[in-house]
Amino acid sequence: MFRYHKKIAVILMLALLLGSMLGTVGCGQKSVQKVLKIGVVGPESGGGAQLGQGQRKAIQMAVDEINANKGAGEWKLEVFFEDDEGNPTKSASATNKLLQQSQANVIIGAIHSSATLADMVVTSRAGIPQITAGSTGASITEQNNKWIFRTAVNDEFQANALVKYAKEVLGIKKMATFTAADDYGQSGAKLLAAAAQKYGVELVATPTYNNGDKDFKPQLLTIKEKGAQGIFMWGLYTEAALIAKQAQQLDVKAQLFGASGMAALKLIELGGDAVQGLILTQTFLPDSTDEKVKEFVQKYKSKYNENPIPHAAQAYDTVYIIAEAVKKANSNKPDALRDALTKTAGLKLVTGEPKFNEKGDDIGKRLLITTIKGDKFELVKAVMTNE
Amino acid sequence: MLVVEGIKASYGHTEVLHGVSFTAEEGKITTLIGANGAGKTTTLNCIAGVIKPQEGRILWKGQDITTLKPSQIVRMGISLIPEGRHVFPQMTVAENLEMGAYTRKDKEGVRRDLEWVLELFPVLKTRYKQLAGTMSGGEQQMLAVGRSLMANPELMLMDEPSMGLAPIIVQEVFKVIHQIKEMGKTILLVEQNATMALNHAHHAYVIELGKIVLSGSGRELLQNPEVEKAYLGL
Amino acid sequence: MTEVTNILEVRGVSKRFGGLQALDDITIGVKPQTVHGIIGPNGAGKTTLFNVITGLIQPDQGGLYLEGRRIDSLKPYQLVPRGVARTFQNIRLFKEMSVIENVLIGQHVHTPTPIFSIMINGKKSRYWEEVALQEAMDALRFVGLETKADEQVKNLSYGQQRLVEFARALAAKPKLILLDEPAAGMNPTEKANLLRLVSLLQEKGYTIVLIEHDMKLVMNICETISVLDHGKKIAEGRPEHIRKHPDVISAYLGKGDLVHAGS
Amino acid sequence: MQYFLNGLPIGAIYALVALSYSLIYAASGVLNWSQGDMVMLGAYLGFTLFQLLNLGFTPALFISMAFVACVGVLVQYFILRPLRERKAPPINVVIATLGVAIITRNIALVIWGPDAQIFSSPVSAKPITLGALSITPQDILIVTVGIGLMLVLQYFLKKTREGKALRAVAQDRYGAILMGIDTQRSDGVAFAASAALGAAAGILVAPIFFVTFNMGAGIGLKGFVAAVIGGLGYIPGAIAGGFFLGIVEAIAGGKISSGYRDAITFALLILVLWLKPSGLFLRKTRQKV
Amino acid sequence: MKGITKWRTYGILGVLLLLLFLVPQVVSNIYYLHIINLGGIYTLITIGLNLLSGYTGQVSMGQAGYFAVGTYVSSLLMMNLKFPFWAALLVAVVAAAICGLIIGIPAMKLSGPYLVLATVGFGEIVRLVLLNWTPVTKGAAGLTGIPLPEFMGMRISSEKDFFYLIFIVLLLGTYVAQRLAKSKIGRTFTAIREDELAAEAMGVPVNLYKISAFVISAVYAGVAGALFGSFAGVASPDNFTFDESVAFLSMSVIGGNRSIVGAVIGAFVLTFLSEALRVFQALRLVIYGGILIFTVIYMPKGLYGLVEQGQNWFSRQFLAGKKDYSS
Repeated sequence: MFRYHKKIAVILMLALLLGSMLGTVGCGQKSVQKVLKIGVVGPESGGGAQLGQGQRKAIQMAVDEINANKGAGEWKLEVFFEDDEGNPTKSASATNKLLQQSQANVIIGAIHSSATLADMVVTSRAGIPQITAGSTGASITEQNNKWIFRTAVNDEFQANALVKYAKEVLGIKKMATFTAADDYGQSGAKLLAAAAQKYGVELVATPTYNNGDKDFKPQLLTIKEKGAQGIFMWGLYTEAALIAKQAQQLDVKAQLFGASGMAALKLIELGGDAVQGLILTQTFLPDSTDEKVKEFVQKYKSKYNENPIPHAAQAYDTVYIIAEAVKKANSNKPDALRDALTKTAGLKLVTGEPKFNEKGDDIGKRLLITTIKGDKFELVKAVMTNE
Repeated sequence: MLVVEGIKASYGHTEVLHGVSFTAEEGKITTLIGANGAGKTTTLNCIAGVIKPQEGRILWKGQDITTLKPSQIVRMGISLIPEGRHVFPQMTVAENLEMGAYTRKDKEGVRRDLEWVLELFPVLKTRYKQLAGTMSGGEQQMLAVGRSLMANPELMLMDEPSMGLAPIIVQEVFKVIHQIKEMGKTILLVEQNATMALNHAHHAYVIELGKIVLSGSGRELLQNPEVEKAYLGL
Repeated sequence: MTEVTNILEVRGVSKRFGGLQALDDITIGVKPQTVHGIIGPNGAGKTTLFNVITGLIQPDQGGLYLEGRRIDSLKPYQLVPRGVARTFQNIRLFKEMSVIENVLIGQHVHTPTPIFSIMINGKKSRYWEEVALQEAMDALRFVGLETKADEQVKNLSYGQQRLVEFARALAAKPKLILLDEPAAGMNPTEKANLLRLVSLLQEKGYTIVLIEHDMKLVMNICETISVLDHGKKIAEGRPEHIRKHPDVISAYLGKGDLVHAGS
Repeated sequence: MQYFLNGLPIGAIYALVALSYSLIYAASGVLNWSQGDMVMLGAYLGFTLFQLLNLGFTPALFISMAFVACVGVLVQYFILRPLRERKAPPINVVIATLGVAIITRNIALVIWGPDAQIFSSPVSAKPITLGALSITPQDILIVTVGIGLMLVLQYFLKKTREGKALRAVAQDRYGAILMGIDTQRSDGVAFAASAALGAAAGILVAPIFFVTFNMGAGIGLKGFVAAVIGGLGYIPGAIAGGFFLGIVEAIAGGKISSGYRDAITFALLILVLWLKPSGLFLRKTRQKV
Repeated sequence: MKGITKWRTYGILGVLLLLLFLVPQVVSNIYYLHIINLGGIYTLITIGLNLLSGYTGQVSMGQAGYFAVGTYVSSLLMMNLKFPFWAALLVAVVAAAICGLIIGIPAMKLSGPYLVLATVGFGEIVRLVLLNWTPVTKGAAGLTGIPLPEFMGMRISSEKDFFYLIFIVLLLGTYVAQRLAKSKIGRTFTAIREDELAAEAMGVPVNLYKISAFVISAVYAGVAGALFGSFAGVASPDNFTFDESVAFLSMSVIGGNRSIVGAVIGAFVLTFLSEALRVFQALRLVIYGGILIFTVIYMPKGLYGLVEQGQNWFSRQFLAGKKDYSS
């Protein structure tokens, strides 16, 4: 019995190892037709799975559409997905696999900034363009890396718009930041502090939390004691909803603000009446009257039977940007693709009219200041990021 | 009657019993004496089903119990009082006694036996609600015996009940053993305290290095110079 | 009459475990180059005494002296270099190791550990490893197990395992060897062999203290015997004296009707 | 004082999880790293029954406890029993239970998807204010049900036949075998009871934390910490450890540094272990169950 | 006999070396080389862990902590103070060793679950410090642009270069570990695992050895960390989570934690396995968990147990019972 099991285990392991390696070696060599291969890295399991899976769904949808409508001219898009579990080491391996095994011409990903940074080492060594639709960490476009593009929102602009609105429209004089202790939250905290100084709002408290934390009462109590009129959150919606709920429980009266990272209908669902009136910036409103948005949401809903998250909209747009680039460049060579990407212009997409600056940031995004009313986000004001 | 036929048992690679055979008659005290490491405890563990002998068989009232699980053996009326007592230290005396009757369903009988055990060991009655771990060694030994009696066994296996006890307590223990025998129970007693054991036993076996080397009535062995020699090296 | 200084002095040692007085004012002197037996019924406190002597247990009261120097605050590993080694009642060998490796651990304090040389397999490391191996082999040869050097100890018989433990203690090159029931589980031939080894050691100048249940063995090889019962020393003297001592007979054979005073 | 109150509900959750660790450890000496994922499983089942199938809170609680208890028994029977029979070293047991955790977590991801699920509380989350202090009925519910379950466990261990057998096995396995107690069965009972406690913790925590497939890792680790602070295997210690940890976290997070809160918790833990290796609340005599 | 053994050892070593230097020539696929390199780095950690957990019996679930210290210290020194790679590596190793010492001291009193939890706590503390000590560690964003190592004017930049760098270090590390394991030190570690009390009674300063084992394992993880920083080019607290420590422990146990070869097998097999399982997509972690469970139940000695069986079979077939007595 014992020996029998052992043998099976050994054979199984060897078979797994060999099979998968051989299997992947064989494919993807011949390209008779004009094919552009897109590799996608993102967390499909682990902490950020909701983002990774949303990204995957939207990208798959976009690729299917483009191929059906000949949206990339004579180029056919082929897409490969790899899961990085939100772990930078695994993300780099996954990117390597996409480049080597799947022969990807362009990489979309990752979502965790730490993972995106690790992937960038791989893509820049290989000289392959990489577009992240999810990472907002400031350092990503500060690397002097000519291969990186970002279609995620520009955090600096969000921070400025929020604080400006708080000061000028709501008359808030004392504010607190309450941010996640990850790269997203930390860069948010920095940008908010800068914006507070710029617009002359007093920053009274700057607590943080770790992702996955469940209890925010201690920090909220501190904020309450300091008498902040506005709490600016920078993090993901699960924590934001919990913060709102616990703030309500503790009878914290301050106005809540948030950024695009938490902008999902799930926030309203999870937060219930605690998030009513919360003001946040986002690039995408599912029930916007914008034609592009309506169309996207309707297609997404009918395909996946759920509302798209903003990451999904950004990822969806990213595929269209790539399709346009390959059509223009009429080549899947990295340099040509990269050049075409830098010249992206004239596209009207779900989240704006993309245009990259010299760092690779998309400065053509539409930014919406919204508030939560009932089970919906309501538009308060729209601004363009390149204004 | 308990019949043990040529059992062999090992721990890992070392065989400790090399074919042990003996019998214990009903209603009598049979004793197994021998030095440390001779295989006395292993023999008892084989009978109680805790260790499975590699060879040989064990019959109780004509039925083969060699392959039964310990819980089944307890249900057949065989109870082992282990060396070192093994009472449940964080349970009260009452709970310990209750655990003794774990396999029994006859509530009435259990209640009767409980009364009887408390009569037999007055000390347990006074310590009824005390945690067993806080009692002295002698009291714990009494508890171990009482707990075993709660299973209403017909055959009681006792592993060195006198170990580590003051002589006066040892006497007490043997008095109780005698009383139990008087109730018609069969007793298989393993002892290092040879004289004491032989004095009380109807029949005795001397075990040495996993083999029975001598047997006879208690009195016979008591007078056997071989036994004294084995013990005092005279 | 010249007074021989005792190699080991146990002076008024007491130890209590919770409610149990394990050792009660024990005083024992062990003369050099003798075989000293400690006997008594189970639970009399013999092993506790060994544990106190080897530093595993700190005594509540009293003092221990090795060659006139006080040792009772020393840790077990500090006692080995001073010449004390022991075996255990319930064999404590390193089960997953080979026989020779076990004996090499006994040799631990007698060779240096040149860590850098070990890392590069340098000359120094190889030299000392060779020395250690030779000495360990000598100890194994002494107990007659040199052919079993590469066996796993768990595959050895009970009696052989006792000998390995014995060899391990010898490899520590002690002046004083404490043997805790060295003959338990041995067959008559093995016992005879053990007897021979102990007297051989004594001739070589070692001092041996042993706990044993086999009376024949004890009476045969010990010059002095101390008898413990319930943590007290109830008798001490030459074997023929002990054999006749009424307290000893009553404690040992458990003649219940002879409840003596003081228990 | 408000910090103290804030620490109570999370403390009750930690206490339940700590109990589930201690119970298994006491009964079979196994350190079960999949305990946190039993919490997750309980929360998801509770969500499915209560939120999707509209069962009442109480039936949802009991059904999911029962179901997760079955999972616990299966884990014990198919994974830990063979390990025990083969006398596997403890480190192998650790890896095996970690394997169970990985499997459970990822099956949950496949079944329930990656999104956090909301579990609306059966009672209001509006705070009741008492002077300067405030507490929500939800918190009161958590603490009450939590303490209620601890009492049920205590009743089970002290008054029922199975429970007493479990304690007997925990205190002296050999002695218990000689009493005719089937240790295989009591191991199963321990796993079932402990998994059920975990599931209950999951359902209680769901309305305040949301349900995610990877919620088990964090809560499981905290429960383990609480169990060790209280003295692993000691039931009252686990409860005390849970509440202690909840309150310490509330204070450390509020008064010292929120980012370093967990670091403080762990540093405290290492300190406790160093000074008192058997836990803060374990008395000198070895107490079990 | 001795001489033959020696030559055989050298022979095997030589062939191994040759094979290793051929690897990048044969495996030109950068993805495979990347995985092999990663496996090499993980092997170093697992070797240290085997000396600690397998030989000495002190189970650690906090190796990611030392790994992190190695990476951060060396990377920061290279980035901020322009240390050359080797100097940075050296300082990083010393820093990791100090951490090993710090955790080894409370650990010497602990065993079983208590020790496990203390090590978990250490790993988490390190990660949280990296996350929150933003001015130095850059917080969650982590370090970017970690310089490539330079060696005698050669710049190590491609996967192939890294292969040679990592495997020279790994070869050295394996050799030293093998020496330690087969020497008095390894023997003493094993004795402590088997019976601490008996070892102490035979004159072994048990606490000293237990702490040394922690320090040695920290040194290995520190070296691995320093290599990793330059290899990955970026580092963030996400690289050093509890899950990583669990993965290291799994490598150690699956490979066979009572031998150095086992560490090598375990680290490579699990590194490859987690990549190979990608074909199963969503179910791959479920399968991974299943394989872990299956292995620890049915192969209690890990994969090295199979190697041993193979060796025994081999020696029975061809050496007809002749045993090599020199250990």
